[in-house]
Amino acid sequence: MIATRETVSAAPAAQGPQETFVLNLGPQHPAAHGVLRVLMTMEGEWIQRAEPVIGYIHRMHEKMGENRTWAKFLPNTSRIDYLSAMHYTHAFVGAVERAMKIEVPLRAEYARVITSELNRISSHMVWWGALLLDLGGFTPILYAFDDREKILDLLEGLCGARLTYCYYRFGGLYNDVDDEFLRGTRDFVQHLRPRLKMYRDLVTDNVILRKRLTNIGPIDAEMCRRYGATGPVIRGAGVPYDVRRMEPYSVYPRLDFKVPMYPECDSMARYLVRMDEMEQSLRIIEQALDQIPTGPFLAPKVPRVLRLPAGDYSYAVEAARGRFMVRIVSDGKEIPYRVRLRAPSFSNLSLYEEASRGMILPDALAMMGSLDLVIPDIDR
Amino acid sequence: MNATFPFSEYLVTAVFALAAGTTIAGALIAVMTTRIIRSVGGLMITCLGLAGLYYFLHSPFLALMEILIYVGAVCITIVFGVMLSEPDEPAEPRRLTRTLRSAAAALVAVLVGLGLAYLSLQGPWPTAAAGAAPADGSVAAIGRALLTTYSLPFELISIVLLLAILGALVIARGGRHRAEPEAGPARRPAAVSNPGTTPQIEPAGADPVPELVTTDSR
Amino acid sequence: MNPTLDQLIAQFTELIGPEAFAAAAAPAVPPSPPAATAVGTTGASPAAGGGVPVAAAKPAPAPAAPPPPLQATQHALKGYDLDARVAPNQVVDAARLLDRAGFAIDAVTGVDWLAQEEMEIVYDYFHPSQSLRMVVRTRVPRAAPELPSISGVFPGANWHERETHDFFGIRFAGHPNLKPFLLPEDANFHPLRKDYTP
Amino acid sequence: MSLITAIRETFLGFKSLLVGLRITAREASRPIITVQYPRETLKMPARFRGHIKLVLDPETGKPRCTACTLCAKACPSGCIVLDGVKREGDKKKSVSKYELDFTTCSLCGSCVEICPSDAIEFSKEYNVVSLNRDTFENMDLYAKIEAEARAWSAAHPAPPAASPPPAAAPANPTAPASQPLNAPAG
Amino acid sequence: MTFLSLEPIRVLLYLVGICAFVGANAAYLVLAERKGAGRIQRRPGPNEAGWAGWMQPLADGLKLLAKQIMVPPGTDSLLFRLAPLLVMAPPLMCLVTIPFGENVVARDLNLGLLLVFSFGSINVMALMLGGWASRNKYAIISAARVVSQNVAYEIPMLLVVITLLMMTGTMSLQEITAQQAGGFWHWNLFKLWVNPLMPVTFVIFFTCMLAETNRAPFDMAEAESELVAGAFTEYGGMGFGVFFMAEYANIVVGCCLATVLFLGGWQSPIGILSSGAWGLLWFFLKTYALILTVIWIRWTFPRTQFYSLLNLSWKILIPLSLATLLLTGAMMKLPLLWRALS
Amino acid sequence: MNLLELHQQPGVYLVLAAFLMGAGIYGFLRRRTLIGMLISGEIIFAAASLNLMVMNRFFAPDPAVGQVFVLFIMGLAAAEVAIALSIIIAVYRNYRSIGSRELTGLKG
Repeated sequence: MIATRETVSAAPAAQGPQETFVLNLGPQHPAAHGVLRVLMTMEGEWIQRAEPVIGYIHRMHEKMGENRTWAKFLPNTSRIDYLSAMHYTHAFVGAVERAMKIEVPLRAEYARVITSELNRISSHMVWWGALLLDLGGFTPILYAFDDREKILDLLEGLCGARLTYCYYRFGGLYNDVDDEFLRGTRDFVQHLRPRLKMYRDLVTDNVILRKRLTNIGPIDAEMCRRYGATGPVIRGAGVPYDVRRMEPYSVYPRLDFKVPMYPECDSMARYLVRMDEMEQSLRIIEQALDQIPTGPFLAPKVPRVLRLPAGDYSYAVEAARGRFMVRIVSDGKEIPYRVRLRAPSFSNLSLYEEASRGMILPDALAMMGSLDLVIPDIDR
Repeated sequence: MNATFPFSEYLVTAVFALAAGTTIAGALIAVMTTRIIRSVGGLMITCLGLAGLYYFLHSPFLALMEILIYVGAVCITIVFGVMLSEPDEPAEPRRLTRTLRSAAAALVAVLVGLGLAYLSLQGPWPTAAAGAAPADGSVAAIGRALLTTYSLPFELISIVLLLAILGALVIARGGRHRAEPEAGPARRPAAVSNPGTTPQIEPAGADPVPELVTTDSR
Repeated sequence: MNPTLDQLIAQFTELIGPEAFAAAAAPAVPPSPPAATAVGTTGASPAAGGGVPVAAAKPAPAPAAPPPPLQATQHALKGYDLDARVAPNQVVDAARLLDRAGFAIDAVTGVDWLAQEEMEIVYDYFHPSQSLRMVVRTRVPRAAPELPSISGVFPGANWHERETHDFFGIRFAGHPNLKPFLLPEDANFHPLRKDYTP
Repeated sequence: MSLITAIRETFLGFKSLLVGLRITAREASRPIITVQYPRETLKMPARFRGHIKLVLDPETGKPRCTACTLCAKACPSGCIVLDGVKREGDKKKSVSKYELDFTTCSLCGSCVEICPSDAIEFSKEYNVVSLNRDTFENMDLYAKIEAEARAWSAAHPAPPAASPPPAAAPANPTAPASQPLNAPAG
Repeated sequence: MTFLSLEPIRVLLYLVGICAFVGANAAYLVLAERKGAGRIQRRPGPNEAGWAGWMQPLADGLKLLAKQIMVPPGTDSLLFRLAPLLVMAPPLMCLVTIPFGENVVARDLNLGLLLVFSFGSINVMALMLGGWASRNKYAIISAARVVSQNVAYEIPMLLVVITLLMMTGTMSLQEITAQQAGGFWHWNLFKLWVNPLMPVTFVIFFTCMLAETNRAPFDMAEAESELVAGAFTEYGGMGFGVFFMAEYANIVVGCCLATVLFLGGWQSPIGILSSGAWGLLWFFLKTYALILTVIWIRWTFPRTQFYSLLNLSWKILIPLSLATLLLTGAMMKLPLLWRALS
Repeated sequence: MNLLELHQQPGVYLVLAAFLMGAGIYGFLRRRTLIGMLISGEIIFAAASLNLMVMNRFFAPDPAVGQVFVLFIMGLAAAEVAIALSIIIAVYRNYRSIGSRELTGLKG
């Protein structure tokens, strides 16, 4: 796609003594993860205006939701944000369960928490590696993928898929968590702790990375609020907003964890939030492993063909990138009347235009990396 | 450098011809082309050829300095200037004027060049040192000369350079600052608040805020 | 900055105005907040164009007895705490009110009620430092769906409104840039309308 | 003061670089962890979800599938097309055609979950490759199960009641070669 | 001045040898880089072509050669074609004067060091012209960066070299090597009793060398996550290949220079066995150790930000190198002063 | 004149210098941008330097004097380029052009 006339002229054109030019960053660019295009009006290396242009892999998931049954939409949910598929399925399943008033067995809830948190760690690892890739460090992504493989192996052994799990079912799980998985998860927790320390020594403490991220890309709490940015972005702005705490779901209220928060509002704060979140996720997993009861993994008497009572219901979860909300509207039929997917990356990216104004290109890309964008999540 | 140049005569002549040819070609490119960036390239080529000629004039030090200063500094500075101002030759409105202008310039140049060449070939040069054991163009001699006979000009040159740096800074920056107020959008983020300040919707007082972990940033 | 549910209810009651409450013929319980939490289950959805009891009795076109314009709902049952139904010209005021109360924009979306010839626009808000979720909804006629944009209040709504315009063809007056967003640049269709066929 | 801080920060920064170098050096001395794919292959876990396949009843050597089409109905992307015939002597219908459009299959497992007779399961093939697009668009699972059934009957030579000759079954004549898929390497 | 003097033949042979050396280095350093990256990242790296991947450079080269050289429309085609030539020439020239062994040097100029630096400065011009001629926004940004970066780092590098020259008193690389004979404690890096600041000088030199050769963490010119491929974005096939080779050739030159200036060149670390082939062995051991360090650094650190890179040069390295220059001068003159006073 | 002795003939160098001078003058007159004129000026400098070197090599009793002068010329040229370019950039900022014809508005 070429810059259209309007988009170019919408930018403050070259008037007055300063000269600008338009840089078309993407849709194929090494730093635009996936097919994101950013139309940058630059003055030298300074960004005057960076307008994200999205929709290149729009798949109209919401329309798909309207032409198939509730159960048939389930696989779609793990394909919106393929890096945190568990959370997305959780939200959809949760919304339907909320409408149907299905009581989910405790074992299934704990299993959901464990798998969700594993998924969060794996998602953060991809982010970590990709951020470092954006910053020009190639090695960390492979270390992260080494550890992430272990998570994927665990989840593959559990539900048979490595990325698009589709593991949760209305009222429970696809299949039971076996002992092998629980043991493997315990081993993994032990394995990851020293690795996280290694990450810290190799990257977090590195002076170059500190210089690249500290005081770069300030996004304050007010901006987060006005744009609806959530997740590590808002927690890096000093607001301890976490759906697991604010609108508790599943068995999170029974678990003891901290919400990492840094008040610096810069890219480093967002970075540190995610790094701390990995440790907190490990804590959560350990507790859940200790507490997980035996019992059924699927609620009894879940009808095969669901007819939700008319009305609208929403369910929000804390996905790896922030607040993911499913809003479903039912008219009492067996297919949804409306499925609305509120994607965190969408809101997080929408503040990019304002936040990147006046930055220079490398910093703006570092900030984009610290937002942890997943383009299919934005485009849906 | 040893006085007896180690190549055989033919090679020497060939290399000399190469150096001279490079100089001529570079100069021609520099003045004939319309694209200014090629012109800079021509200047660079001229300097490379000139360095070769200096070598033949028994001054390798000057040859290397020519490359270091002209190619490494002057040309690059000029290219930088070109990048900042994109000055391709404006097209002459009428063809006739262009031709006339070029012809006049060429005439003057040819006259001057021929005159100088004629003079230099006819001039009664003292032939004292010609062909004799060539002067030692070593660094030591230059250094000694610079620090004894020519120490005052040497110091003056350094002062000139310093002043040039300062002057260039003043002029270039001054333009920028003057241009700033009417520049339109702010260069520096106006919307971005100070990252150090406390956020505005920090949970007030006794809110049901869970325990926070604010690990100090290492 | 951290409003209680009662304060919100009071403010919204004022915003919506008594006429709307009067119009809601049902024995709704307008401003007595905490007791009304049970409403959420029985009153069901205003969105569904007549909840469980009403829909059976009334034919679609005119929801004769609309549910009360302001309902406190149980979060555990609906996923939000307060549900306000405002007139289309009140959404900006509602957004300002919520902005002052420290809410953050969550999502803006539409629902196409084909049978009632209406488009519903739903604004979700969450509070960053408090467990409080708020839904503001309004309806516009399907033939001419237009209402003011709240992107002046919440810049984050800009993208959501563009998306809603893409999908439903709802025009947001005062929106700076209603170009196709997720759809192709030359798209002139609105896929989430119920009568859309590809 | 600020000079001391600056020097200290410079020193610490330099130290952090050395720490980083030490870590990469340590990692470099450890064995490689990647699997050299064509030479080494992975063993898929028991619950691995590959493409689906029909299951042979180990008792009778026939497909378990009764062509009830529940799987086709449960499939979100409608990628299963199957048909059954009632063969003489059988009480129930049995499958006579089972095609999977693997290009649209999302491996969600709904079909396996819903199958009342456990007649479908996931294969463990993870490196399905072909030069022919048709291999995936019309993945003929019935042809495969036929081949398996033949192998079964070859391995269980004629018990008292001779099993119906599988060749007589109305196999899809236009189906591609029965083994278009690579075996899981080895 | 005999017509059949062996000297021209010798020099020609050296030129051919240097070209071959640069070519082989460029090819196999790419392999070494990929293998090294693989080791650090715990994967084998290229291992299919030939035994353990030894034929990989050949395969890469063939691929690059087979590609069409495209000159995109809108470029300044003359400069576009000229730039790869210009970028390859300087490292070849620089290697002429590097002493690889006791008697292995193409031409031992007494201004060898100056030659290396003057030809090294052409490199910038080539990248800049290539970037400019591409008519690509990324390439132009990259070209501007290359220039600011190289100008910024040439200064501390020259200052450091001047410091060294004050100690050695000669610009002939062979003589500098000869001065460092007799065990590693005679190397300039460890001549702490002459100048205790030598390690600092070496670190500055090495940093500047990384920056001058556009190596990570200072690879501003081709910061692939920002500028796609920087100045080479529009180059394909062998055009790109030549830039790539020149990059490695520059690294080789830089590391050779560092070896000669600081690590004693072909002098053995134990004081004996530096003559003949041994000298070559020591020289290449040291040089390749440095090159491996360069590779190691690349795969460990993220890229610096451009402005902090310039700050590093202008605010830290230049003052530091100036300080070392002054201190070294003072230290060298101190004995004289002492003698004069006493 | 022996062709093989070409590089030892001062006349050759002098003619070359004269050619450079002519080229420089031609460029200086023909160019209509400041940078183009600057480049032509550099070529004139080069001609002068070459002349000085020839004098030094063939005619001067003191071996260093010409070289020292050429060094001075280089230093001056560097300074001149720096200043000239900063002026050019400043002019460009204010006039959006560095064509010498458009700069009639410059006043002392």
